[in-house]
Amino acid sequence: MRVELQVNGRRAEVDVEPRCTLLDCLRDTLGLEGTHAGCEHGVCGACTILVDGEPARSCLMLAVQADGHELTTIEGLSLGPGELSVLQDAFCETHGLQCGYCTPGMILAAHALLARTPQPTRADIVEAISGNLCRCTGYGQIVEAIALAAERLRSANIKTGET
Amino acid sequence: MKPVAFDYVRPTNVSEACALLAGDDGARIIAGGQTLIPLLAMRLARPTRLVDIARIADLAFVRDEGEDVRIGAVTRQSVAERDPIVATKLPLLAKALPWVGHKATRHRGTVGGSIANADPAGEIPLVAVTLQATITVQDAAGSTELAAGAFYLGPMITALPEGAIVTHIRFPVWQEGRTGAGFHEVSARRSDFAFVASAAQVALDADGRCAALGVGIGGASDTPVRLDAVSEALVGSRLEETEVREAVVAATANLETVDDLHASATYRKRVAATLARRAILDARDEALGGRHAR
Amino acid sequence: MRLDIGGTQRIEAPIERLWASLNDPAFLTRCIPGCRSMQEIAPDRYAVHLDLKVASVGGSFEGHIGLSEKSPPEQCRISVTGSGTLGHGSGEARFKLEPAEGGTLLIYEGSGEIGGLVAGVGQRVLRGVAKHLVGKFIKAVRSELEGSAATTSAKA
Amino acid sequence: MGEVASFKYVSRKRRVREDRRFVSGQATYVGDVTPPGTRHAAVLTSPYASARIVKIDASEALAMPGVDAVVEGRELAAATDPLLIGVDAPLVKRYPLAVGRARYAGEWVAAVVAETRALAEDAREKIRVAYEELPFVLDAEAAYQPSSVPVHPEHGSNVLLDRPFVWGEVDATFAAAPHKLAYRVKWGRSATVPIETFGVVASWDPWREMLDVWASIQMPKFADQIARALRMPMNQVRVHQDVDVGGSYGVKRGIKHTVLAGFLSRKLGAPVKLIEDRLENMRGGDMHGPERTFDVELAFDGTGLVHAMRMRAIDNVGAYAGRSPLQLGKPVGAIVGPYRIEAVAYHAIAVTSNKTPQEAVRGFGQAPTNYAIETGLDRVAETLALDRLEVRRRNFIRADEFPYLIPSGTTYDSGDYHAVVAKTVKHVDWDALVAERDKLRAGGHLAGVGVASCLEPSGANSSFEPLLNPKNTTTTWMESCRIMVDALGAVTLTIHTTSAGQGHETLAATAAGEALDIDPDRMRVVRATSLESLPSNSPVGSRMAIMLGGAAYRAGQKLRDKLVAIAAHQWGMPAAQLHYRNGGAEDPATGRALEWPDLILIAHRHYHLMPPDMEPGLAVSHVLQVPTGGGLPSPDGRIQMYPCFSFEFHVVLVSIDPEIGRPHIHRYVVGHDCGTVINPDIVRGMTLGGIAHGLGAALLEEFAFDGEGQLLTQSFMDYLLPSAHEVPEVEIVHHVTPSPHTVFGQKGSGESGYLGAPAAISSAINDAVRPLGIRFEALPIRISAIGDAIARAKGLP
Repeated sequence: MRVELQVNGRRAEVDVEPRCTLLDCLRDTLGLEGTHAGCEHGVCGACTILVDGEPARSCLMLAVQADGHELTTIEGLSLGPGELSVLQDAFCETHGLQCGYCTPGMILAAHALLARTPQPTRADIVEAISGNLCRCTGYGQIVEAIALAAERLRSANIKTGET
Repeated sequence: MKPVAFDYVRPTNVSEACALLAGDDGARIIAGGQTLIPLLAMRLARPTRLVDIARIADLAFVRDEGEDVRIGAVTRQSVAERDPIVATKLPLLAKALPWVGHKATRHRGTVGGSIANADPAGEIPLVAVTLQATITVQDAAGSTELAAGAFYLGPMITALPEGAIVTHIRFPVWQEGRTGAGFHEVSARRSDFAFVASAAQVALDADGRCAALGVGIGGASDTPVRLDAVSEALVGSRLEETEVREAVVAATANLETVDDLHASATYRKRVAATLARRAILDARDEALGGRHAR
Repeated sequence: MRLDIGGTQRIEAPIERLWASLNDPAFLTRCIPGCRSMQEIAPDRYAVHLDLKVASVGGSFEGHIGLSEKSPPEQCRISVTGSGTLGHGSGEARFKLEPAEGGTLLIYEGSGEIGGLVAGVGQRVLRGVAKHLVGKFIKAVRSELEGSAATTSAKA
Repeated sequence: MGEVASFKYVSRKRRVREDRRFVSGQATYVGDVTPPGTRHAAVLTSPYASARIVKIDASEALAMPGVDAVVEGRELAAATDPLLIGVDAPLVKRYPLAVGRARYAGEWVAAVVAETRALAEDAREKIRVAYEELPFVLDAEAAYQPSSVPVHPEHGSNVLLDRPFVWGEVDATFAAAPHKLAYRVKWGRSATVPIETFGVVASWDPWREMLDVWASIQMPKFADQIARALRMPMNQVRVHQDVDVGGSYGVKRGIKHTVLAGFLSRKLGAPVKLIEDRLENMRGGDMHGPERTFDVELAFDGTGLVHAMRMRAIDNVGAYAGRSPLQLGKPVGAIVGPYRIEAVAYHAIAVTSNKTPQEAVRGFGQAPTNYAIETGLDRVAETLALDRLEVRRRNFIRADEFPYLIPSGTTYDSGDYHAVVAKTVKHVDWDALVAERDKLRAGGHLAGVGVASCLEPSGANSSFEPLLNPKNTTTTWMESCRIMVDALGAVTLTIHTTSAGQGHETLAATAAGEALDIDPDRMRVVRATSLESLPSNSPVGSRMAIMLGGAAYRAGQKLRDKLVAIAAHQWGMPAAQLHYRNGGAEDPATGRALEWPDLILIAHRHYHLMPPDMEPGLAVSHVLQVPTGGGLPSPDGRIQMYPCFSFEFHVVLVSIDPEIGRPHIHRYVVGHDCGTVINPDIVRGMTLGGIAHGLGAALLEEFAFDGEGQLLTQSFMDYLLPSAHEVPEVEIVHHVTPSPHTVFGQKGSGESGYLGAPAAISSAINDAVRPLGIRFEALPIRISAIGDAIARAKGLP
């Protein structure tokens, strides 16, 4: 089936089987391999992307369901080639990751949180990433990364939408 | 974990959807897909065609109709969670929605999908049973209303006729007195399937007596269960802790509970009484205006 | 995963008719949920094909049913094995029929093992589904024999 | 005290360079590797725990469009050699696909290759396999009985390993001891379960006769085992080690996956990609962890000093074994934990059963063993009504006793256990913590303080292999690093293994930078393929800080010496008189100096100025043998195991809602001493991550099987990894006792969180329920079990 997707601000025309999940379409058809498969049954959150700015599991969506939505993947958060967003940079600053496999999903969940709640409490942050499993970090440095990004965005007065 | 191959159609209205379902027992409805797609990935569900109703506009709404609030089946759970009508008119549903899955699944999952999926631990079905909601279903022949209390027959098993679609759910709005709601859930992890959940809504009259009470248990049995005996026992009382404790223990004495890897049947029965009590007392306190959660 | 089933149901039909029906492949094909065919391949041994559908979960099963230790019309033992895309299972159950006023008491007691995919991912709901399927079987038997739309006396 | 007292780069805050590619989604995991023409594989698994494979009919599958091949066990076994087994049991033959009989539910019976993964799964369903079910055994004690049904009849029994050890006067000490106690604890079958499953791409090129392999591995001697099994010379196997690995913590070995993919690629003449899905991984990925029962006896005196221990450990390794039984061997290297126990009898038993095989799991058996030891210390305190903290203090090895030889022949390098505990107790304000516990109890909750100390053997070594398998006399355990300075003065390091998030590139650069007095961030670190690699044993056993750090530092020293020699030659002076700094060399007497660019120019361009016997260019490398390694066990089973021992002391305050049974962790403090810290963020991440992993093993995670050998936790709906909600904020109290064996005094830190947290959390929960006379002696401790035990103790229904 032909489907027209809007990914990271760009139009993309794809031809996929109805059974193809949005996760597999992003990775295999569009080559956006920053989105990862962890369980393929909607629990681990490694496949998290943004759908109209809100986190969603791309393994729990069919590609054919995704037309007409604004999709954002980790590749869409970088400001430019080699240029990290404030949030991505904060993860590097606090080492909010180790193997990196859950990191794209974690950063997108955090991005959605900061867009809605510019000054999140620790409880807000923990709730926002509770749907993203990480086996390496024990979450501590991830929470610190998100809090640091919130702080930097506030002081730099950048509207979170543009991070 | 790639699904079997299937067709995909996107009807523009309900009757078209019903027509597509009629006479094709390989067709399945998809709305949010948050439970169906894992079943597809595991090849437990093997449809030949998916009928996507997620974009049928006249199934996506939250409408205050005085007597009740009517919620369209494909209303996203996150939309209901942020809807002011739900917040003010359906305090119990508003309190239960944050417990449904994760933020990411609530953004795609629908209210009707959760109702129809009938997971024994489903929070929305529990609220529907507790508040004695009515579920409107439609098939090629027309639409009928089913009482939530008679809708759930077993785990993931409902009275939804073959080839029918849930179109909307009517949650009664409690008019009289001051109402309060309470919701408690126990699971291994904060966002998991509940071992036990309890939802309670209470209305108090002018001098603090219980004018109406609804309490239900989810996750403990094969279906959500409304503890009618508790309503009968406590309406008219002041919902003192000891009265509430006795009523819930009596009402759960022969509750059939599930024994599985994560929780024993005795655990589920015992904790059902505990959570029912806590939910009722929270609801009472909220109705009294005191924000004193147990 | 081990499943235990058991219960007592009142069927408004004489014991001989109930016994005959429970031994009639055509009757059983109509009553066993999802049963598509039941061919006798040896005395009291049948090859069965089931297309089970519970909620959105469905799968086809190939298997065998064996009846044994028959003492008509009171008692018989039924053994079931099967496998398919959803997994595999086997089970034993003992049926006892006792005449009761206005019908017959059908007393059943048995246990089964379910394995494979459905046990691996569905342990949470499997027992409830099995209980529901047994209930559907009883309901089908009742509606076949009692003709009128029977009310289920006990929750299956 | 380590060779370099004050450091310029070591121990300083430095961003982990690998993070940039991860946060931008630019990393390359094996799932992202798809050479042109790649075909996709899926595996068909046995539904039964034990069954003869009567017939496999793949005709319908092969007839489907896009399907290339279906392969079964016999064909594969004819073309490959059995996979290695760590113990001396050659008749326990293991191939990637079952041969003749399936030995556990989920074992791979056939593999199907098709144009896409979806088509391979469609085809898999059309393969008809006739099975004849056979008797099976699931319980370890049952399998240990000679009468049990052998999983491998050719082997004759289910016993893979049955080795008693006695170190010191055990019986005499027990006889003389005023107090004795015995207890049993069970470590449930859990594992590391990384978020990325195992995956491999194998691509055979018949023209170059080269098998390229990309795989998600953390595996010593990976290329050796692949080449050996595929009967290929090892220089025909090129393992690409620049594949990012999505977490491993031990389990990502994947030999059977890679041998299968390699075989299929050679058969089809096309690249073959096998990415396990989660269902395949959980049941048949062979990545379960230890499932171990300990029967322990302790002999102790009235003051709580434990003098002797008897420990029987039996592990249910499942249907096959690679190195899993050796996880009973490594703990020998810290069998007394941080305590001065003088005599130990240890009986190590590994048995096969019809369950999924195990793989190496974080700590390689140390976490279960530590849980058993720490439970004992709590019991001693309880028996004598002494404080659990005080009993530990009395039993700790004192700082002045290092290096300390333990009964099983290992010498602990260094430590100051009392100092770490004192710091931790002060930070947590122990008395206030106990008071808070009692306040919680008064408020109607059950509450408990848990303590546990743990040693993290680090540096790794092979010595448990000869200890448990005399035919294996491997004593070399090495790591290597190469440094090359190009003609324009840029520094490039080469490391020779894959990584799974441990920050090895940052580690190597930091160590080399310290040696060369050059900012590590100016260096590039690349990974060699297996064909270009110097010897390496990959990141296992908390070894890389010690071994890669050491190899990089030594290589840096060689480079520094070469630069000084070049400078010395220009001035006709002995090198020893020159002072090296910042890449250049200075004659302190005259103040003249040759800087980095000058020396590069000479080394690369001006041969005429080079010392006569020196090779042109600037390329050095070092292969480091593990310190204290290289010996073979003594006849009575004494051997120096790992070289360095980190120490942790965990303190946990937990409360339990008595009606619900759910534990809530109020405070979690850990005192942590892993010697000199090379990168603070990496070490902190390892500690926090290890504790979260340990919390999972203590409360949530188990591969549960039913009575028919069916795995009931095949998805993440039932195998529960801790989310951000479940992991408390952890306060780390830092201490440094350098190791004498390593260049900076560093020790390992990758495992200790996981080695101590299960024991500490179990100690806290048991302290909470002790007033009700309840004891939990098995992990995981589920909410339901706690709730039911409390109800029973209170006589409730």
